[in-house]
Amino acid sequence: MTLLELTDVSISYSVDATELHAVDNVSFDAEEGEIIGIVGESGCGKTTLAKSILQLLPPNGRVDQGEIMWKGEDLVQLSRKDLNKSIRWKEISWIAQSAMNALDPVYTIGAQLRETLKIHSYDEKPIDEQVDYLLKRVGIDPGRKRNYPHELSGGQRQRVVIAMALALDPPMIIADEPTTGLDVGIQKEILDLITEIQTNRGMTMLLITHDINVVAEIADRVLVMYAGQLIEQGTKQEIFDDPSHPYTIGLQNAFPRLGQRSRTLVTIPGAPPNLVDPPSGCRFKTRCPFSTDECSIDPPLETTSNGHVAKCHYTEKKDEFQEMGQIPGTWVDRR
Amino acid sequence: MNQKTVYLLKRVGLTIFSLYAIVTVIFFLFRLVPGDPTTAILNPRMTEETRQIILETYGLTKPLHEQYVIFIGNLLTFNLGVSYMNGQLVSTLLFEKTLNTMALVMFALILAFLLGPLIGAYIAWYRGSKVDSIAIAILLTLRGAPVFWTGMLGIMLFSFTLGWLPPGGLRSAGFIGTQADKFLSLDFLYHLVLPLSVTTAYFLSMPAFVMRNSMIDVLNEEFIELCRARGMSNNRILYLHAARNSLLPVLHYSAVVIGFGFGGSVVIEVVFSWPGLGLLMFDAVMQNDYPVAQASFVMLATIILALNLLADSLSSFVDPRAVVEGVG
Amino acid sequence: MIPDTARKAKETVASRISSNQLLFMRRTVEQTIAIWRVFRKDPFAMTSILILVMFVLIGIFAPVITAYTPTQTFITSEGAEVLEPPSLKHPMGTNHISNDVFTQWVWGTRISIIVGLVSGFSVFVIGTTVGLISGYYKGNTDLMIMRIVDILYGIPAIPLILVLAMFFGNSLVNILLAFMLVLWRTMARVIRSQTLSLTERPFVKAAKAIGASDGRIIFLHIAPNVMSIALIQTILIVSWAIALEAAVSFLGLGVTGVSWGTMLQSSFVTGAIRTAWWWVIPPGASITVIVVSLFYISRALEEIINPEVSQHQQ
Amino acid sequence: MSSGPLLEIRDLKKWYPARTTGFVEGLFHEQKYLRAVDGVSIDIREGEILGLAGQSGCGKSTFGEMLAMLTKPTEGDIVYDGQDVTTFSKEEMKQYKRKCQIIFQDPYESLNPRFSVGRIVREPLVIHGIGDKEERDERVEKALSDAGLKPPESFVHQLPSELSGGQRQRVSIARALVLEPDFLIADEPVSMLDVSISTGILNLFRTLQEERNLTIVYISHDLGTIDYLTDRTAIMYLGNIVELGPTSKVVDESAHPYTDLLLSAMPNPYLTVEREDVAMGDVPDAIDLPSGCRFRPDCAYATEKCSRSEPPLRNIDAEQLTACFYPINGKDYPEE
Repeated sequence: MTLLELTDVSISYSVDATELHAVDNVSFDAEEGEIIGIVGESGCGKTTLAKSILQLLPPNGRVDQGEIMWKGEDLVQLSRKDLNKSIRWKEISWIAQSAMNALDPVYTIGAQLRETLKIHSYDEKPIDEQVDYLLKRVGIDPGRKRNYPHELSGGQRQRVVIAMALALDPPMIIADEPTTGLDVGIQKEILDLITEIQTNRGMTMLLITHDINVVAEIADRVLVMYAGQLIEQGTKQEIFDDPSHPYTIGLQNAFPRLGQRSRTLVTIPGAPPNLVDPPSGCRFKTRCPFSTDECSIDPPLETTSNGHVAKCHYTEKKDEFQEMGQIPGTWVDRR
Repeated sequence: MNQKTVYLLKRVGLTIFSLYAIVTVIFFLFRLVPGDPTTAILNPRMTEETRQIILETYGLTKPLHEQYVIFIGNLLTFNLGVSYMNGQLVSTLLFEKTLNTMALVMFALILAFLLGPLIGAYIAWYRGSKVDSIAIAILLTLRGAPVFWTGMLGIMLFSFTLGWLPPGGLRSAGFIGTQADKFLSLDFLYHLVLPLSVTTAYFLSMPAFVMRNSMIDVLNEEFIELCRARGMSNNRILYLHAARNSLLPVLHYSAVVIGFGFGGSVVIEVVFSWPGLGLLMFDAVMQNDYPVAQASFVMLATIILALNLLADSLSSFVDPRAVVEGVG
Repeated sequence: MIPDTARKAKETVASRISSNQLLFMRRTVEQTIAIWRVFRKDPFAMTSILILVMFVLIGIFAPVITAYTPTQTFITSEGAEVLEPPSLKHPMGTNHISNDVFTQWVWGTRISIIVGLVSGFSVFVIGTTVGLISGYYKGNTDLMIMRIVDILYGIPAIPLILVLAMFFGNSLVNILLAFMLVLWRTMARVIRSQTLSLTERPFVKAAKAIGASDGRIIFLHIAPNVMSIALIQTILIVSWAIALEAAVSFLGLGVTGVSWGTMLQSSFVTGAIRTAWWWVIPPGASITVIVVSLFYISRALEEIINPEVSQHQQ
Repeated sequence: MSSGPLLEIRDLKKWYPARTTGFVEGLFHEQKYLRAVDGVSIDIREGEILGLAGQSGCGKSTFGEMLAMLTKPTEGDIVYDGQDVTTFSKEEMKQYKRKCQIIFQDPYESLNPRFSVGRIVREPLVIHGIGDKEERDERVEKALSDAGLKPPESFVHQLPSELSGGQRQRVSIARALVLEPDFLIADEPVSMLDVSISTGILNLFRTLQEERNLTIVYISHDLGTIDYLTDRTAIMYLGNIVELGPTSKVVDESAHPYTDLLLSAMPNPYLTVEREDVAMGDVPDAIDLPSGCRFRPDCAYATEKCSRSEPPLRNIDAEQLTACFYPINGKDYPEE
């Protein structure tokens, strides 16, 4: 059953007099029990897209067009009251990025967990019992519920944030860069915790990250975003072993791989386009080594194999691209 | 000893040290005045009998360091000498006047620190809107206008033109009543209304602005977004989370407001002829009554330091992180 | 290097230098435009600037604006024109000894502006230097300075000035000295906390790593980044100094000669506030207007440094 | 340059007084110390890229800052060109700082926001009084283009706020190159950059080492970039080096259990070496250290001997050293 379905969603921010088009008609859906990895570099719009689902956009941001259907109901049209009452945290919860200040510094972690349960009048179990259960569930000694956030380490704080996301056992969790900024040892712990929770609760999860290794490790399906557009979508296996969009290929050849020292890493020349007035046609054309005149026409989302989709005119030449993409020389700045 | 008590002990130690330093400064100030120190103390108009008391209590003829020891001894035993003006014991004078000042300035400070943050939180939520700009204009004007001038305008309007309120003083002439009655009687409230509202209006804007600014910073924090994601209503976010986090800067800033408050009490009490410490000090300075001037100055400084200490210890309860930041 | 290529290389480098000055001017022009755009967008700040300019002009051209002198008395056949309401001859009426209130008001502007600017500038210099040094050289110097600031915070402003005036008399110099002593504490504390955070920033560490001397780091790296905060604090100090001068002269210990404070003092002492509103309102109103204008300007400058998220939440 | 190593570091220590709760307590209990760097000895060879890896809190950054004499070591000596840098006078220190440069992690914070790029890169020349105005401008432009900012004149007049993260990091590199140093300390230079930009910086380090024989100390928690860029690597744990050797050996035939744990913790889809999935937590703080080997509490192979004495850093083959009695890659010199 499809839980979430986004069609042609476009989002923009109004900064002073200018309009920044952060997301440009993105469509994807999420099946029950799936982990979807949304990967992309800074400024590609992945967090904005995720925030629009729970309508957490800042005051100067708004969804220009498109629908965000959750179990048949369009969240964009919902009033704030209904969102608070029935959707936020009950249906979809959120794991924040920086563990450092995702928790309110002047309340104990126990109080914040209790508050979350109380707002949604949780009554399946006595609230205190559920708080202890949640903390044990993420590997934190319930005795610590009287501690303040600044008395916990980064890793422990992130576990509390995960416990909070589990509080009402929602069908979907959005995790926005859950491991960024954490030490490598704790990153592994948090990823193991997330996968373990997902597997035995069958939860759908949206994982937002810039690190393709993290996505490769735990995601089922992968969405690659660049300059506000969804440029490639497919299963993890398709995206990593058989990428077709040049940007995905370039990204993969830029990531170091342990033990493969001889392979020189690739640098994608230039910089992402300015999204105040985005270029016409393919937004990667100025940086793509394989771009031709045809690329100035906006490429459609072409499907290469079942469900594996890429926004490029030349998806059929992907094998050639993959071959050439590994040679750093192809990526030399042709300006 | 957990960290919080240690933090408080350090703050108490520092406050006592500051007070000691101020007292020493005052001592030297009064002694090292240009010209012969004794003439500065022995005011010519004085009766012979008060002169003897002063010579004996201060031991002015002794060398400086001995005078200093006597001076500190006197201070600690509340033996503050005798007023030139009316020969009364300074300590009794001081006690009574301090109560009057506290009744006015302390009351105004409490009101300001209750109303101010509420107003600040409200306009922070509606920043950038019309409400915000009007409120800022009013607050700035209240803060900008010299408090004695607003006092004068208040007297002109409410006493002389409308005749509703008395132009000054603590109670009507001929009022008799016990010590407690003094502060609880209707007559006292009748006299208190105008000075209190003027003083509160003057103090109000500082906590209001600090609250507004720190609220705006806090509302941009990550955990506020997580509160919204958890489905909290605006009011719950505003008052339970944003406001609570903004109290620390307000308390930290209180040291400035308290200093201003008691410093300003001089002009406030002069305008409303309110018989408090400020007026006492003013009269003492006018008539070169050094013991009274010296004692009231030290008393004011003590009150300010004590209140700063109170604000500091409060801040460690309001915000658990305050202790971690340590002293200084 | 073959001679002509060397010459060509030199020439391009030289031409580029002149463009350096061009670039510098372009950037300063850009910055002033940015500041102007913020001020123009904020009507309150704009009017505040106009008001301040007006008062400064009044202060400078006082003798031209009023024909009379502040202490000139007007005695006519039927007796002195005492406590007269505003009339053509006396736009702001007269006071209890028939001086022209308007003239006193105009001359009073000078004192306030002088006191404000002098205290503002001196506190700026003292407070910033102390703040920079105690923020940069942590350890004992910082501890000592901060203890002194704590002590100063314990001393109320007006009572201290009263005591100083009692001993050293109330000449303009004494008043200014007392103001400086009382007002530098907030500046020092603000600059110190700013300096503390800047010294931890990597670009200061980098300068140290290259071998820059402490002096160079303080005055070339930290000070420029502190100036904007110092400017805002100075504006607030000017407004406090003006208000403080009015209060002190209201208590009769102010500057000799006529100032807004002394006008209010004499109107209060003579009980004229029962009737002579024209004598009481102008001086107090002008102090308020100047202080409020200074506040608005400091708020506008602060907006430039860290723009508030001005949209209000839905 | 002398044939010996560029830098010999002997038993370098940096201890910070642990925050005792109060002045009163400080008198009674003996002063506890946070041993950020606790006796590190290593030779840095000329022209090599030495990796310094470990979790946050293992002391790698403190070690880097001590090399650049930004932090005064508590103990130990740094021998450079035959002299111990820790005993240098102010003037000698200034000369040393010409030879040794450091780059920091945060591209947004390591450049003075009010200086133009040209002025930032020119400052080292001004501080050390090198060349006249003409020569300085030329050297600035050369340094900018060496750092990959081409054409340099289009960058000279820009402010840091007008540049991207990658470009700013290149300005820091240019500032480090302008004095033509002997060695460069890079403290997490790419961890805040997007991957596609950071590879450019890593490749730049490689070309700088090849073209100028520049020695680079590359500090990072990301073993992927360490493995890609460095010739030799030192793995640090709680202030000490637990393993040192050619990067290929340290990664493929790790000797110390902690190195193996660190490598297995990295999310790595292209597993070349099968690693057993082991849980791993925070690094304990370096105040109350366990007796014997520091890694003992978390080590799966710990024996009774490990808790008695602290294993010294010793050779287990010509190039590889480890501080463990039971190297897990089976190699071992007989007890000398």
